[in-house]
Amino acid sequence: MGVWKRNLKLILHNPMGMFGVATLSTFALLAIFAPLIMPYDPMKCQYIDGELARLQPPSMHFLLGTTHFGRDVLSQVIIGSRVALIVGSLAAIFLTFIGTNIGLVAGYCGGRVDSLLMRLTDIAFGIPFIPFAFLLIALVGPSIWNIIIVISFLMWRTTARVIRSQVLSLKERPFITAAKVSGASHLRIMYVHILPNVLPMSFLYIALGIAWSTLSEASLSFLGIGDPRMISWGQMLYYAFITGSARTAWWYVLPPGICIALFVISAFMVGQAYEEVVNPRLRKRNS
Amino acid sequence: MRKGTIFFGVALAWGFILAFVLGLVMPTAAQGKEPVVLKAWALTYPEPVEIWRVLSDDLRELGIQVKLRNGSIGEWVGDIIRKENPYHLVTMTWSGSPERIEPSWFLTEFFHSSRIERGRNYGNYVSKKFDALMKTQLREMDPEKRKQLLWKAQEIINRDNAFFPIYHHDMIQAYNCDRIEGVIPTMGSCIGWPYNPWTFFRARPKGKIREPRVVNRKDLMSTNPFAAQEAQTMGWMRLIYDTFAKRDKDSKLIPWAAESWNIVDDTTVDIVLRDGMRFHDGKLVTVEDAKFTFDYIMKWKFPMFSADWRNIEHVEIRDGRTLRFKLKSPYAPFVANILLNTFIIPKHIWKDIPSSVGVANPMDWPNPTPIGSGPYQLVEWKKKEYFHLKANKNHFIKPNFDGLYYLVVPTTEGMIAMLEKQQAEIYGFALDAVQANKLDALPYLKTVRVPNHSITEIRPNFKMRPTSDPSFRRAFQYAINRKGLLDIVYQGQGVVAHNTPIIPINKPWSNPNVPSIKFDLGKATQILKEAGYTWDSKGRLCYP
Amino acid sequence: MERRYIASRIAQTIITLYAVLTLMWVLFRLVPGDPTAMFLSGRLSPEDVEAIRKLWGLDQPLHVQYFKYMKNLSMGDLGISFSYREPVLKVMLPALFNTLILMIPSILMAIVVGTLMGTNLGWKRGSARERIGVVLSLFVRSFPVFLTGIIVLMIFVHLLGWFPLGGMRTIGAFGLSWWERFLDVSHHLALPFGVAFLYYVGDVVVISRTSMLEMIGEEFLQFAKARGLSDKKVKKIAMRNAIIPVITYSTILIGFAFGGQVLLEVVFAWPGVGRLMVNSVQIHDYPVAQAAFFLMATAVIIANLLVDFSYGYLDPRISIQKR
Amino acid sequence: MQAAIENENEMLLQVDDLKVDYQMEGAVGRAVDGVSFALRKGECIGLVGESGSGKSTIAKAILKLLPSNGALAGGRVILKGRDISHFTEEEMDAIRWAEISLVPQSAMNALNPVQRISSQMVETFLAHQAKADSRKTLLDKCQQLFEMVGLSRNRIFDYPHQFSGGMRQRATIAMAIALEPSVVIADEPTTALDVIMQAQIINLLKSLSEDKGVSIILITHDISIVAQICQRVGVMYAGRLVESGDILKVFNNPFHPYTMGLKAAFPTIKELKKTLISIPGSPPLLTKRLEGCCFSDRCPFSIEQCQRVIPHTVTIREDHYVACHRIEYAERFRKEIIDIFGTRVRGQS
Amino acid sequence: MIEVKDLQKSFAVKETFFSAFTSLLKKKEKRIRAVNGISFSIHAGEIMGVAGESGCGKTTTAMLLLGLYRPSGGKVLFEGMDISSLKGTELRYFRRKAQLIFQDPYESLNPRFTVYRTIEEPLIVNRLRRKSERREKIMKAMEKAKLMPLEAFCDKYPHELSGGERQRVCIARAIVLEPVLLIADEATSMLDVSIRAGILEIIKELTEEMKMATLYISHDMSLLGSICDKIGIMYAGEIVEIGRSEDIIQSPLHPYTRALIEAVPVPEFRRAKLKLKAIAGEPPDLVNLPRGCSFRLRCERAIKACRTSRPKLFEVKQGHFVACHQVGD
Repeated sequence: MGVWKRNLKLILHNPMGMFGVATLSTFALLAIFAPLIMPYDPMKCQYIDGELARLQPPSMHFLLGTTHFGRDVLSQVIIGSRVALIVGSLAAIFLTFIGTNIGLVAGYCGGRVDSLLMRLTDIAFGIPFIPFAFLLIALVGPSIWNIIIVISFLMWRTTARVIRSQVLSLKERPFITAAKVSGASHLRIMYVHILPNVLPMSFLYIALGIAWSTLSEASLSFLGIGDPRMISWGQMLYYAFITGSARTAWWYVLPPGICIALFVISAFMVGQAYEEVVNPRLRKRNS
Repeated sequence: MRKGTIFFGVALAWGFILAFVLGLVMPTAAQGKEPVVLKAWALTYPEPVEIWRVLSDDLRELGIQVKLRNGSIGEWVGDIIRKENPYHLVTMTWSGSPERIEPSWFLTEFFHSSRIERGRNYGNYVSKKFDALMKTQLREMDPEKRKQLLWKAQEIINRDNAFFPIYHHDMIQAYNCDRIEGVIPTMGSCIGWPYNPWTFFRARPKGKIREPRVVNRKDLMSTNPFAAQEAQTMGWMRLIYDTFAKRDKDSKLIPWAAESWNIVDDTTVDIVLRDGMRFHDGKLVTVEDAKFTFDYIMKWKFPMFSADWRNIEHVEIRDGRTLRFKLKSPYAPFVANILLNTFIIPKHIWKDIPSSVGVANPMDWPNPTPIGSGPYQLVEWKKKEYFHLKANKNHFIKPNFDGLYYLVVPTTEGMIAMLEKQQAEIYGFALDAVQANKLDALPYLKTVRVPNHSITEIRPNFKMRPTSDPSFRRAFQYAINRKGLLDIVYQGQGVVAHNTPIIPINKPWSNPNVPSIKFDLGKATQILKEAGYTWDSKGRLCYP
Repeated sequence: MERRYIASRIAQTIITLYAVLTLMWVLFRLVPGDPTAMFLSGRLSPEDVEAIRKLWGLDQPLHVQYFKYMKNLSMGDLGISFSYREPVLKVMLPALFNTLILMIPSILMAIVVGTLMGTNLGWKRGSARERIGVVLSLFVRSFPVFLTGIIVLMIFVHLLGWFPLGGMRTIGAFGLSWWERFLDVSHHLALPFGVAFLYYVGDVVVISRTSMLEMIGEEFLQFAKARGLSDKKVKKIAMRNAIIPVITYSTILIGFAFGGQVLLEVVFAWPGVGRLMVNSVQIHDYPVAQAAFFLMATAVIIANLLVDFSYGYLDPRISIQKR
Repeated sequence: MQAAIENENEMLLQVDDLKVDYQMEGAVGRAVDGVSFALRKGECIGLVGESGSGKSTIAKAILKLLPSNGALAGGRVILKGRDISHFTEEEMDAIRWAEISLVPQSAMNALNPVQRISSQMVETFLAHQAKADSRKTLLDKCQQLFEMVGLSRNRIFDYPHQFSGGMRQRATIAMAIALEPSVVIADEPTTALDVIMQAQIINLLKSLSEDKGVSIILITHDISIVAQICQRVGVMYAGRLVESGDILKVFNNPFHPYTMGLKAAFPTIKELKKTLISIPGSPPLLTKRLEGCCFSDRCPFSIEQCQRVIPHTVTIREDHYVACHRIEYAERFRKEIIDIFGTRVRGQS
Repeated sequence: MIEVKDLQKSFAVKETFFSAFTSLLKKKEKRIRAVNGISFSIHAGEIMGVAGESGCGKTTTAMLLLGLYRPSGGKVLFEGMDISSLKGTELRYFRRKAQLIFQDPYESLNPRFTVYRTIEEPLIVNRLRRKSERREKIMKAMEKAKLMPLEAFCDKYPHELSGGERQRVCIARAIVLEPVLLIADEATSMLDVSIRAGILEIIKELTEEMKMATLYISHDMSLLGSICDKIGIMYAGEIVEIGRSEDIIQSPLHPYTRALIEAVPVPEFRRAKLKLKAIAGEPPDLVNLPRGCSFRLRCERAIKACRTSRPKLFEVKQGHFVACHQVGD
């Protein structure tokens, strides 16, 4: 589709967008080729001369040092990109999917359905995310899938509101009346006529969703309810903090920390760049 | 109206689509032989997670896949204890609280068939012979004979591989050696826990600070000794209230508020109250007070004073100093469980509680100024900040300190920092070896490492395949790298467990003939092979 | 119309609160695990634990428990904490107070500073300063609050030793005057406050910048310029209009803050309601956890309501109906 | 363009060879290309042209209110003998409204929605008075202005959204004349209104110009409105002034084919049977560099020269200027254009 | 072809949560009376114009005619069928046969659809399955709307087109289903003058060629006069005058009609400027219509009768109706 190509071009034209796309793709490559790049098995405890290599500072042996339990930080950071990527992208897609549909239905149907769904959104806004996610994870058990589900289950709210307001203005546009006049059904109007017009906004929320859900995953992991079978950056920080290593072992804190920040900021930047494409009022005026 | 239907239509449609997609994604059942997949449960703490990370690696070499679920202690109770345990393996670390030094505690709680229903025997282990042994030892008042019975019980556990013990990790704490001398480490309590606090009785101030500050992560939960729910608060309460017996620094039972006890017959015990004890308010401790305490406990049936006390039929005053207990049945750990844990409360304060303070149950009374007869007296409690204990110089133990400040510091980091900056003298919580090494480097700090009768173990479920299979359990024992785990998780600070819940140094109760099983994957493979297990093309272990 | 609107919004709020409350209640009953956990992990036998359950009313059927809870709540009784054996309010109020000490100043400052910065950035569209500002605020926003906390601790506490490690006051410092105590708390507050501020301010900057950018194209600004108003005045008009979305966001920020606060309180060992709640969830102290949740949700929903009302003042166009 | 630099004293505002460039995605577009005209005291001049012809840009350029991607690329704007085209912002702030005010196209969007009209007006006064009158006198002044434009005095305290479209436009007109400026630029003041409101506003502007002697630059696409108010007119196409001068001369005897077309495209109620014309095609893109006449693509009479050479503006007679290569054939074109483009709109019966 | 009988439409003033209760107590409900009993008919091949100020109910009438609103009273007869009672295939038939052209050609095109897709959409909706058949119809419609050369337009998006082209796409979309009723709502007011006539011509041509009944809505009398066969003047939801366009323009009877005509500026160039005749005031509040004639408050010649009774339409001469107490007495 021409429009998408054009949007992508516009994003890449923006230095922020380009930076974001470049960093995200680097992380994606890291995640895909992690087994080839990692110097060690990130789960295996490393020994030097039969001694557990506990909290070793960076050296030729361990480029980014080792953890409290003697594992290679670099390998963990590399494999951690997988969780970030999986949680980030899947949760973002799910939450956007839910939010877009709710916004679409609420905005289009209006009336009682709208106020019902919007009250639901209000409630979702009223719930403090981290504590509630903490509770839900306690309910379903910590695993990466549950984290994804919980994040998307709670974070659709912003998307729904934005999409709804878009739909509200779109449905007043004459082309919707034109579709009605030609006999299109409500469903057809919603999904064929309106949806393509809000999709760019949805895509923006995927970009932002990546940032939010990565942050959320890190936060939940930091509270100690991350998936214990996988290594994520937030979990590394949790271990660094809870074992007291965070005090001195900067090599244990900074790499995962910088990775989180970099990953999130890249997603934000893509979002920022994309927002200027999607929201014409933000673009520099042309005439 | 019509739009309302659309909404539900859309919701329904998406529901179907989702269900359909999920159905496609869901893995279809494996064909052919069924591979062994173990469901395991562990607490969401770094240590158990660490154990399973290492263990899963080793089990993978055996072709065993592990599905681990982590949860809170509440989930452990809710899903595993109170309901049918749905996991093959459950990891748990049992802390070394004082009553667990009593040798029958772990054995009974873990393996007695009466503890299956809603009890701690969630491995569903049943052995008639073991049950019978446990029953006999409880009535056996002769220590030597009782030891024999308990050794036999441990042999049965070992033979059946009823559980997989891993290690007993040390307890490490630290103190400022420039300011304090003569600390007395005790098993399971080290120097800072209030469980068995000989340091607070015998250690001396060195220099100006006569009221040392102890840092702890936990705060006092309540000053009502009957409402105290967890071990720490109970310990603190027993600094303020005197118990009848105590354990000495070698964990031997010694007289305390009771000068002596005499087992008259299987169901009769006499105790003689120590002379000249006074409550903090100056009133004398009388035998009346002692009897009142027991009557009060039996009347209100406090949850924390459980079945053991209900075995007492009645208590009677023999003379001004002697109290006679009549038991319903012989009870070997009478001193260890009852005399050690019961404290004397002043009758003149408690006799009208709860009615005089308008609550239904004495547990609901805050008891703002606890008056006991113990070596320390509570003078101030600022919640979540600190509490201040003043030494009771009239107490027979005559503490050398003038008092104690317990500072509540919410993080390990904070506690360590306070010790480093000499803002506190005693580290009253658990340290790990790495932190301990750092503290040891400072000239004015000394760390103390004491063995702990706590135990970290994995419980196989006898009601599920394959953990119900004796050969599988035997093989599993060889797949646990106990030494390795202790090295990784606790820097080797501790003792590798023998195949019994009782720590080897808990003599004479621990059976020295029960071996510690060495890590040997080859042996494990061999046992599995002999038992008919096979491996499929992907190297997965399959049921015979 | 006005009064009717207010009444209907209040009614809606009450219904929403009720829904949240019920949701919480149900969820807490669904959470696996058991409030008697701490006993069973301790020394008690199953029979004794049953006795405790009875004492706490956990043996009653769920609907009875629910109605009892609601009834008590309507009388302002939040129940008795399982673990502290004290009324929930008594456990919670000090924690809440501590949380607010940390939260209110940082949020207020974030909103004020963030709006000023954001609108200025928006106004200076295209300048190098704007670009740096945007990247900077995105950067700040991308740091999870606990990470900033850890790094700040590493630098200012462990390396430089300028600030205390955590907590709210120096533990073991007795007999301070109120002034010394105030200084002590401020000293402890400085780092978490700074971190919280950084955490909140990023979004405010981005949002107010966006809303300012949307303003720039507005004709009434051009018209104001045409009327010979100075740039400063025109900017003021733009800011006045651009502030509306920021106010909307501030309600979201409150919910967000409660969430982030949990992490902050964990890192800085701040004895606030967030940590209390996480602890309570972990040890299944339902009454406390539920009350903490309810409190947070109430704060957000009420804030929402107040903001809705303030719209009437902020934006005279909004004649009641929908946002 | 040497247009109308005659009697310097009479001249209020002179726009001389004005050029405005816009920075578009990657390219530069010239929105206004060498436009010159002059405004005499008390006169009303109309600028007509279709959308995109650059007429609004001229208004913005005069007030120096071009958007950030637009810039003055040349030319001068002389107000009362002073060239204001390179005034600084501060100097311009003093000129704006006090000397030149603006009646915007959409009064709805031009008024600050969150501020009462009264305070918007007072604020305007305050911005231009070194020693401000008291708020009360200012309000009183504003109320007088409101009455002057036919609004009731107490509505001054309303918010913009409480007004109807026509009332809002009156309010902006009241604001525009508040400081008694020498020039009022009315940028499409009636486009958003319906006929009756439009008539009211036209009458209001007319009375301002005739009774109060306000000099007006009226920007519109509707020549019938120009016909109602203006004495002189400039016809714009694609950023250029193709024909200008006295309104009677320009429209009664147009020399540029575009002016002819424009005139013939308007229906009139007086003459239902009039054949309307429609010129196929659309104006050239802004970014396209024009080699020749800007209208040559759509002009039915264009010859090779038109495509190649930019026509000079020539004076046909006093106060009538045209930029066309083929003025000598104008007479013939006026007839032919209707035959060529005339449509059958009123064809039946 | 299409006949409107005493058509009425009113909207409830927006209800809030509590007003739902209060309205139960107070029986009188506030309603905006947008269309207030109008009747007219349009024949095949005829263009009828509707004129009036904004808010007089013109657009509501269009929506009623298209069946997008349900009338509160009266009916719309389409080929003899009452459209509010249509269901199933009949409704689908009606949908196909009644089409609409909008004022804003940009807003009325889906920005995500190409020209071809835009015109194809009604065919898809109406289940014309064969691709080749669709293609044929689309090409024919584009040709009729003078979108030529065809290939140049098919794959373009709306933003790539000029205003006139966009409006022609709208026309093509409207006629691709070969409608019987075509409604044009201010179809040229947003277009440049130089191309307006072209669009009007297309509408005119198609009306004749396809034997459509066309309703043209505008406030510009000069425009209506130049293309319509018949004009109806609406004021506050009522038709106050209706008749052949020559009659209406040249001999208007109702004072409002006269006001509308006199307010139109004329492109005649004179030295001496005449003031336009513009009536003062604003249209009445549709919630509280004044008693009697709704125009009387702005009418210079209002008499007593105007205050008490609402004038009814009556025929002054053949095909020319007016509702005014001053006329005919």
